[in-house]
Amino acid sequence: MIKVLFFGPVAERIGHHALQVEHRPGIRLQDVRDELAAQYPQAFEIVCFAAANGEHVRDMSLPLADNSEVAFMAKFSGG
Amino acid sequence: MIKVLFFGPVAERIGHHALQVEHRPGIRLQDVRDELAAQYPQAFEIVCFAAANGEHVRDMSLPLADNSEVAFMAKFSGG
Amino acid sequence: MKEAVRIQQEDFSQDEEIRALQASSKRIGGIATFLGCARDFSEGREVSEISFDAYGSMALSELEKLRNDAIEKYGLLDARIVHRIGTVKGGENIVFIAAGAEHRVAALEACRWMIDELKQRVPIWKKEITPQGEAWVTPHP
Amino acid sequence: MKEAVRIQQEDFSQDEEIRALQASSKRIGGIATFLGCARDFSEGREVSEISFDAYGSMALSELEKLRNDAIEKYGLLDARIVHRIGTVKGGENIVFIAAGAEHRVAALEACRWMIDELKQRVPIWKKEITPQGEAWVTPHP
Repeated sequence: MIKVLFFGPVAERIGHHALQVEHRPGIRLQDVRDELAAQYPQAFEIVCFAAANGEHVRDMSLPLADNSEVAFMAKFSGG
Repeated sequence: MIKVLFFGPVAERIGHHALQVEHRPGIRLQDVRDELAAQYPQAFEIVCFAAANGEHVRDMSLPLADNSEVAFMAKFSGG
Repeated sequence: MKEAVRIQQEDFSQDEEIRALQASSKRIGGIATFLGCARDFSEGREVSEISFDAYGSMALSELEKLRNDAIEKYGLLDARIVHRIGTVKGGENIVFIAAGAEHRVAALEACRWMIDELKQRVPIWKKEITPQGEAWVTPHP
Repeated sequence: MKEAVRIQQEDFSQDEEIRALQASSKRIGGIATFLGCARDFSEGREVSEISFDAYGSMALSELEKLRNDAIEKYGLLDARIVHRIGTVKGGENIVFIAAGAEHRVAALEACRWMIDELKQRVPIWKKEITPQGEAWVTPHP
């Protein structure tokens, strides 16, 4: 399983703070994003950043191991 | 009388925090400076700024009224 | 002594943070700080409170990286960052950043760099609660 | 409430100064501060204490002008400046500047401008007292 986290405005649009996506060999961050964006287009409109296992990820072709934790995040507004 | 004030390193070199200079009609800040600089050349080596009645003065030709308070000051080092 | 980088619900004392910073080195000649507060008015709307959501573990590790980067980049003697989460009322404190260096320029520049970077890097989101309703804040570019 | 601009022998509390600043307006979104401290080491010499001389009346009026100029130039909501005189030991506080504005950039820029200008404009002199003797500080250009 891949655990997908949402926060703030994205969580509000999705209606959940976390979802699970089935892991399959070769799955990449972009695949997870595409799958969820199709289900939650309104939430993904405001997604700007992705993280895997607590680290910023810029290259969406990153392969994901089983039990990875990923997050799709809106622009930050802390401070 | 014109009251002349000294502070910090200038006061230390002069040996006083204040001196008096006789007022005479037409006396200018430059006259007071020249007179004292002749008496205390070591102190005036480090004088960078002058003030009259608590205000910075850049134009040394400023005429001084009787009972003026002037100061000849080294570079500031507060803060 | 409290940790130099924290995310917490409760308010903080600037005197306490500054004392902790000063205790780290007697060579500190300048400490620059930035305190972000909840305004009671934003973009023409009254704001009664601000509520924060954060990706807690990532936010903390990003803040720790940010502190280390600032210490290295500006040659700081020490730095501290505290960010509140949960609910903060108008006029209350949100974030505190302090940078201590031998000379003032490094402290002032590092403080400014840290608050600018924090806003870019750290996964925290704020929602403004007004008498007319709630809205997540969209940062300006 | 203490005056917004002061020259005093005794130490000050940053929390108290910040509270006074925050009390002036609930529109303050950012407060930048600078704290100058006595280092126990300067230009390779150990410093046990620093002693200050000031042209008191002129220094105070220059600090008041400086505060007013900063408020006008940067559109601040409030600002405070406290400078100690007399004798300050290594590690102790010397000067505190705080600038409060609606947004952080104005607060940060005003704070930096005020400490830079203070050093140029305000008639205060410091003498470093070391185990080897005393020396008036010559500021670098």
